[in-house]
Amino acid sequence: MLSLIYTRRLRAAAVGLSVGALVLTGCSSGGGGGPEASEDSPSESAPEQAQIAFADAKASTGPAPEVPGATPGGTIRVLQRDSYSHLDPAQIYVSDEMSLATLIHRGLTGYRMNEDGTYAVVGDLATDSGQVSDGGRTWTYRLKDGIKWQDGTPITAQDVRHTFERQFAPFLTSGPTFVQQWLAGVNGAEFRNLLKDGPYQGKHLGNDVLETPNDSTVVFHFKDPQPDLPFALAMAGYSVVPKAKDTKQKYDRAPVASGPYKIADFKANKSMTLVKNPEWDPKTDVIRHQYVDKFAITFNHQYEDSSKRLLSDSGENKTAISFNNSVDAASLPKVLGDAEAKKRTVSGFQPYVGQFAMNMDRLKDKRVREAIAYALPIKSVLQPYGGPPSGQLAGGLISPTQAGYQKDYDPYDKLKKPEGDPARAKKVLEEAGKVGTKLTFAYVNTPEGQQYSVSVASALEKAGFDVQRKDLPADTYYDRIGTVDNGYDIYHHSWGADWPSASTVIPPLFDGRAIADGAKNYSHVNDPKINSEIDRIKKITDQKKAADAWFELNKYILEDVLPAVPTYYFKHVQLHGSKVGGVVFSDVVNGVDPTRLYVVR
Amino acid sequence: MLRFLVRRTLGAIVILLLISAFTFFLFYAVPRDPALLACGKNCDSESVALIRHNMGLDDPIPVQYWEYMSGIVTGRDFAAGSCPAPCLGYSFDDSAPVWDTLVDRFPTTLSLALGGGAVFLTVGLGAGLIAAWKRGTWVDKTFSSLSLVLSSMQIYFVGPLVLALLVYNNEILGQPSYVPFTENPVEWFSGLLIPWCVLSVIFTANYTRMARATMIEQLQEEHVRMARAKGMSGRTVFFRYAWRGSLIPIVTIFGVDMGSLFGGAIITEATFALPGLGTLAVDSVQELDLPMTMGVMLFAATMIVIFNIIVDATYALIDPRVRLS
Amino acid sequence: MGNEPTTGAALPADSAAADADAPLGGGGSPGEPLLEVRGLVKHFPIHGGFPIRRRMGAVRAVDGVDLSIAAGTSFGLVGESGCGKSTTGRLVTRLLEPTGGSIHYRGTDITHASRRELAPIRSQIQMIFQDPYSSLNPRQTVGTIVGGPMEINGINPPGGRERRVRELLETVGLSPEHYNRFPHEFSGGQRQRIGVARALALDPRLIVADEPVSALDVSIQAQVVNLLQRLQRELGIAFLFIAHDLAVVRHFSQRVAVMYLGKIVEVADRDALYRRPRHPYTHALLSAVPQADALADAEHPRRERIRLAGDVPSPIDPPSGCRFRTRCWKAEELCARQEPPLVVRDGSDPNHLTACHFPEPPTTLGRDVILDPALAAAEGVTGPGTGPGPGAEAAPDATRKAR
Amino acid sequence: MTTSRPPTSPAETDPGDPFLSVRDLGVRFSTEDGVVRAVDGLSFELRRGQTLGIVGESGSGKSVTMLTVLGLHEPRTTEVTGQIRLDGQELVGAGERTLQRLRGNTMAMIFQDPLTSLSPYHTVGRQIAEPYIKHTGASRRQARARAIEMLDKVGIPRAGTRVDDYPHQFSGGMRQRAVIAMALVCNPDLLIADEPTTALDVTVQAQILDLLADLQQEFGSAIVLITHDLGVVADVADDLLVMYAGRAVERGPAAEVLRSPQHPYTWGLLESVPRLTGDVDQPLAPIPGAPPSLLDPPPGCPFHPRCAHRQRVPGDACATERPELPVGRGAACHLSLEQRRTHVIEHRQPGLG
Amino acid sequence: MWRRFRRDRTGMVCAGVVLFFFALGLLAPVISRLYGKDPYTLYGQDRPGLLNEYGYPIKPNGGIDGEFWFGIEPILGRDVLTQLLYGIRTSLLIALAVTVATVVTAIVLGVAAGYLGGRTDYLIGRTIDLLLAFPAQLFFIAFLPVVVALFVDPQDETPTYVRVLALIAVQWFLGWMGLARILRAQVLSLREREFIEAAKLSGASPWRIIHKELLPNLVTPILVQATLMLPNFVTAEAGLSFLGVGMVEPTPDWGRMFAIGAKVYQNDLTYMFFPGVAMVVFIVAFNLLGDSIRDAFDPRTTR
Repeated sequence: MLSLIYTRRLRAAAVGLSVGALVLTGCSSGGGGGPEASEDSPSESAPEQAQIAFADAKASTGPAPEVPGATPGGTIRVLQRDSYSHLDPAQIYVSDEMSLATLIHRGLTGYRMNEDGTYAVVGDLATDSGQVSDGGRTWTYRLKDGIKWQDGTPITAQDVRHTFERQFAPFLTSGPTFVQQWLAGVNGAEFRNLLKDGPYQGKHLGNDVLETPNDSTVVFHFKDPQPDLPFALAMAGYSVVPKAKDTKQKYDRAPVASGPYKIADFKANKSMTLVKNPEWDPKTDVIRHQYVDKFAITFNHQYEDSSKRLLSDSGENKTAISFNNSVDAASLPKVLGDAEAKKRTVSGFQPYVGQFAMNMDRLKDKRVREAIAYALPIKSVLQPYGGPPSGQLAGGLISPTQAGYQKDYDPYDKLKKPEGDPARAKKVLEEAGKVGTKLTFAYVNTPEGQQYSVSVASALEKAGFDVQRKDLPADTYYDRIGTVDNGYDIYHHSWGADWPSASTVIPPLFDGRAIADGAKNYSHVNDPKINSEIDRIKKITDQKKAADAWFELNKYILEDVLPAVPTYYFKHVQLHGSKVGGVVFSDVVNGVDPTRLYVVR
Repeated sequence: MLRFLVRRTLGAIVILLLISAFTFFLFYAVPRDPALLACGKNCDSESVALIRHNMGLDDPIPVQYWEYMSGIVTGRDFAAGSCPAPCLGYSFDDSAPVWDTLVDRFPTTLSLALGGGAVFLTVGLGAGLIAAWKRGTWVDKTFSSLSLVLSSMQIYFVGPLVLALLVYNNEILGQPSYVPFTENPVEWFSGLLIPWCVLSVIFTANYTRMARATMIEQLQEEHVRMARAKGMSGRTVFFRYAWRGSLIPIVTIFGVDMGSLFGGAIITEATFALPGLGTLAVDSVQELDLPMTMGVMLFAATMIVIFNIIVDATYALIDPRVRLS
Repeated sequence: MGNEPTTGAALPADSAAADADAPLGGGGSPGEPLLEVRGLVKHFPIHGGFPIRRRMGAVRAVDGVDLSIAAGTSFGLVGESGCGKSTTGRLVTRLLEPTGGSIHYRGTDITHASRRELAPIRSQIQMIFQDPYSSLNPRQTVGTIVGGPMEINGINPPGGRERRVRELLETVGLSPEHYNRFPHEFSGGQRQRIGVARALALDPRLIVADEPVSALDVSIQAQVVNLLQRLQRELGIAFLFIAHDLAVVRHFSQRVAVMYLGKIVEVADRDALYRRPRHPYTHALLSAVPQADALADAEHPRRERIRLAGDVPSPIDPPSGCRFRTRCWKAEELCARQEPPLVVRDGSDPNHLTACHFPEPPTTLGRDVILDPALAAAEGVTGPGTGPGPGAEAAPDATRKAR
Repeated sequence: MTTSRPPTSPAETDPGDPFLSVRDLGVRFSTEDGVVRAVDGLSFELRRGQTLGIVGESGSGKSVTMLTVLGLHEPRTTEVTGQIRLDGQELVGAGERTLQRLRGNTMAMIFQDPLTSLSPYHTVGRQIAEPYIKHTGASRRQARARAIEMLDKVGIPRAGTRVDDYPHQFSGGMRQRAVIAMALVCNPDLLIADEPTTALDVTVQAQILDLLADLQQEFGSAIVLITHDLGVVADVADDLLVMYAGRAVERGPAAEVLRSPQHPYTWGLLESVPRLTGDVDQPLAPIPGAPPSLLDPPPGCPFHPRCAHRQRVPGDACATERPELPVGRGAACHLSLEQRRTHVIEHRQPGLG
Repeated sequence: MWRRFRRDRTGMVCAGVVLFFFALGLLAPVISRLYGKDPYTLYGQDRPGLLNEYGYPIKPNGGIDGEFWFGIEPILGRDVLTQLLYGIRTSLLIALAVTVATVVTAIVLGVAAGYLGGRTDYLIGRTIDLLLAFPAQLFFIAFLPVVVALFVDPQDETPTYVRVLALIAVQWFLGWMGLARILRAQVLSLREREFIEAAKLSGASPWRIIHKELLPNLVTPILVQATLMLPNFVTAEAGLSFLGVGMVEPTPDWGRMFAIGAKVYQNDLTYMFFPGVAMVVFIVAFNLLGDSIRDAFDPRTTR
């Protein structure tokens, strides 16, 4: 979702966004990498874009295949920028916490990277990715044997029930809400009415909603078909919480581990140490490994700091890595220009698509919007964030991380003329007789935002617009543009999918029925055809068909309605020390896959 | 002495109360909602309301202020646990206890301030005293003009320059960083060396100029001449008579500098990305993290006030004519 | 004057009103006091305390002073530093607000008059200051300094202010060409002349001269004294002449008062005071003045020498009864109990008032009184009470030693 | 002890070499505005146990002379010529180490303002003890005992406790006593007192002058008393030196100089000061004009621009020729002895009544 | 004083340098026209061949050549020379305004405290104590956005002048105490001077005493302090911009050049070189000028 603006110095600005934005990407995954990554781009770990399979029991049985060359033992130092705000899985929705969650938390399903680099949704605690029946309305999960909490007690179906029931408690506000809404059969926050105080007052979900016939079986009953449930359950937010050890709010500081590592020590804003969880049984886990003895995580490493440390590759930095920090924009030329350093990078896409939303309430004339589309210098928007290594210029709304992406789709010749085409824009504007249209352009007041605003304003002015620039504070940028009556004409934002299907992209952004203060339909487009298509495609259970349908809708939106102009698909380069092995970019957590890491001897 | 401390402490409490009230109420002068920031992806009005309630933002502002201030004295109970006095609340951003975060960040700032202070005090005073001792000679002229040029430097200019020359391009020194002294004194030292020096560049010059000026002034005092008339050696006169008198302005300015540095050397920390109170302050301000902002602001103000008291107490140590109370 | 001069003759109730109508520029009848001060008190409060600041006490700088100055005469006020003589001067000119007592100028009560009420009288009471450096604004030219008072009071003398200023400069012995110069271009004596010219600018009837020569070099002092004396004679200006130098005061004043710790201890006409002082303190003062021409030889025996012990007590907490008793060789128990009134003592002239229970005889004696234990010891003299000597703290009974 | 102490003449009992001998002393400062000739061709002598009064107005060079004797002038900007012999030892050009050994030990100085000349940061006792330790090598304890002894000697009551007080706890008179104690702690043979009583009240001034005189009796030091007040020297000095514009204009035994002064400047000084006994109706006789700038002193007799008697000297000798000061009693003036005597008889003698 | 100052060669040179900087700021538009570039055009983005793929100048030394004398800005590709000129203009304008506001406030409050004494003095003194206990930089960062928000409807474009006013306001708020204290002390000592008493004696009103007798004597400390304050405000304003709370794009600003410079120094150190050197020269010159003024006004010579 929302944009990701990595400021170097003013982390604050970024975090300000991040809460709303940063990587609120739930998880995404997806088949991702763009094959056409420019030559300067680092080695791509992402495979050909492909459909993600829902794996069966066989593919879900542990242990996970060995990482070639991996040896056990050693300590890996992890340099992170932000401290973890949440450790309670039900509060986890941002990607750096999700990276951590893959090491300590487990859910019913999870993503596994295949030998060929493709991904599959497998059963994690469950024996498979789920047995569907009743036309997609009923999903049944059976728990594996030998799964235990870090204290050695077994994980039971009651724990799973508790995990979902507590999601309704009022103190849990930060996590995903998909499953709760599906269970309640509503959209929006009314889902909490289903179980007002969670399970803590002795009330529970009825068996018609969530059934636990025995200690190892969990059955979900939905009102509507929910073909994406295995994706949703793979989100870290739906990892399990032990009923016996649930400390409510305090759980957020000290959770009970079910994964291969447990938290030995956590000092907020400072450091965290992860050690092996001896109760974790590799035979039950097809996703994770337990090579490293210890992860020593330290926080407050700004991107430039972690980049420089890792680049120096000296002393302890040899065995260091960052789960999520990317190489800062200023260091990119040096990192990518140095053959030795470049070998130590991995890169991949993030699920975000940057785009200029055009306020349909104000810019009613499509030709004006077209003129804007032609004029916008999308390259200049990417430039302050580091240029090509930080993103790939976008033609369409569906990113390479999602099913249905087509790389040559470019309805407004943005890929051909990334600097914008003011001449053509001016022509369109002249035809429309709207030269001199006043255009209020809101941008985020960060150094990068200021920089792209200069280019954008300049290009729009050349195209014949009367541009009014409006800087918005970084911390409230999304609140401001998220107001229906915001008074701005165009503004940049970015949106990331929660899982590799456009079902978490197009509906929130372009469903006209969702226009509200704080909602994500930033362009306020309300097109009957878009609305009806959304309803139709959501119900398609065949993933391939659904993906094609979403792409067609994307075409319709851009070509016939034009509420937004895509700018670029976010990319991300990460660097690691030379003594860290098994480094693979994971589309699941938008960063290094922490479960495969080992220390090179 | 006790009277003095009691009186000054009372005064300090009044000042801190005013500053906290100012900060707290001005924070709300702008229509910005921290709850919105904390609200997740699927945010809706109900969730915002819940978060507002969890953060205690739904009370009237004066009530919030009262609860915040009384929490400092008595501690507070939050849903997430009770927070013993002095309770500064929990961060809106990452719900970490503000007090713990301050305690955690302070060593960085302390190291920076103490190390920098040691450097600029010794180098600055040393150079100033030598200049005063050798007044009018080329040594004096060199030191004086050097201090003038150095004092015109800015951290945000010198910092990147030093980093570019010593770290990035030539790799003579490592990237500045903070490693706790208790963990690894060598790394603590090497990691902070550049920040100390850059921080000192500006301050040193001030101390040189001031030490020189006050020392020269003191050397012209009648009682210093009297000491010479008693047959005291030049060194005795310089260090026992003149030095004592020149201490007061130096102590004053040193107290002011340390007071503000202990509250966070914002630009230095930003330039070198050191996780001290300064960066914490910048972050919390921009994250609308009211409890953290209040915490840092109060902490910084407390440091200033404490150093003011220390300075005044030091006056009495230096100058017997000054009576405390 | 009677035995109770402190109460003074009550002024006619209507005199103030009557005078208010009278043109203020006009001269008063000769002999009638130009300035009448009764029971003048000035306490400077000391603040302190804990935890809330409050008034802790007061410096009793002036504590009940009576004096009266006739038009065209000069009244001298002598005393050591801190005795309150300068404060008295500033009270009289109303630069300070009196704590108590009354000040009448030509019958008009100006004790608590506001700046506006004072405006008509301002021009008649002027002042000459001690420090020729700090009394002239360094940023103003001589012309502005001297012409300023006229400008403030809207006085436009015939021929213009500048001409008048040039005249005044000539009057005080400066060149009219100095009009556009700045004070720092002048020597101390010249500056003091500028100060005098400024005081004359408004044609005053009374000038308070506060140590007008003590900051000047000896060779210059006489120039200024002569100038003042000439002005007094020629212009008929009354002076309140404040100084610590007894010889200068004697030279300048017809009537002289001696102050000690905020009170006048003795007041008399010049000759009476210098020839037949009654108060022990006056004696001590006079005897302490070093005299270049008082070399002893056979024909001219030295006058009595009195050496006071210790220092003046603090005006915050002055001794009870007679304030001088702690240093007085004649002090008795009565002195601590009862404050001596300022009255005419037996054997004095009718105008000679002394505040002492045990005044010296009207004639001087050639004897030495040494009240300094160290001296006594050094001189090998043992006298009664050469015990713990008096220091800064008040000595309970001063050593008295007469030979 | 008698009331009127007749001027003692220890010179008669100690006819040896002068203890302090200054010959043709010249002191020049270079300042921003030019060279100041602060002292020019000054010579005088002083024997043990004697008191020399140096009288002059501010800027006459009297203080500078004594600072130069002590070697306390700023060496970088000051040029000193001539000779200063202390007990036979040449001080001009002597090393700082030599001077340090002498200062506070053989020669000591008392400055004008007792408040500023005591360090506010150290106890009185310590400041007194310090030179004692330095010059005699005494222990701290001995020095402290000595300090108490000295304080007692100068008349500080309860010296045993006051020794640990700070100067600000002393009154003005006591401070000057402490300064005197500090100066005398090593029994100096030469004591230089620079306006020791100017900052004090008249009653205290009398105390201090008595004290100085008594201490001199006890220690037998030579004293140089610098003052602008002829009254002060009249009381205590044996010999008198009158300075004007950096030069000595008259010298001789104090009593003689005061009784029959020979230089018009000395006349002026005496006649311009009102007396406690003089005729009040007689206006004072001031010296006209102001002291000259030492940057550009007048040629010839420096006093001639202010001198009322220059017409009585034939020609313009006063303006061109510098009058010599004779050795011993005498004045540097072009007037004939006869002219001077007449003036004294006419103007001075009546005033002595 | 003027004569003394004229004799001081260092002072004259420094005065020249300082004036030169002010002239640069004042004449920025003229120079920009003569030079043929402006600080807003994105030369690097409009013209291929100036910036590389990462947005850095292709030519060495930050793209310095005959056309772009000081090089071009990375990423946006604007002209550095005109940026600097206009940046100096902005910074000096703000610093000058803060100095004036601060000095005026300090005079009013310092003189009031010193002259009126009593309750007024106590009140002003305690206010000063309070404000001095504020952590200044933290305060600036925290409250600059607040001040801006107080003046601007969140929907409107924030006019540049509001931002300038806000910058002036916060620095003014915590900037006047030092000088006020100095002036208070000066007034306290001046108030005891006898020429003030003389003026009172001649019936002068308090107002006249303040502006005719006191103020002329305060000119020296005011001037000396102002020359110390102005460069401080220049660097403080630059520091705020460096921290990201000062002026925003596209208004050229000296301090923001450091912020950008600190971001790109690894790849383009040249960009920071000119602003940095210019600032050091300016501050050195100003400080030396301050010293010269102090010498010229040396109280010893006025006596």
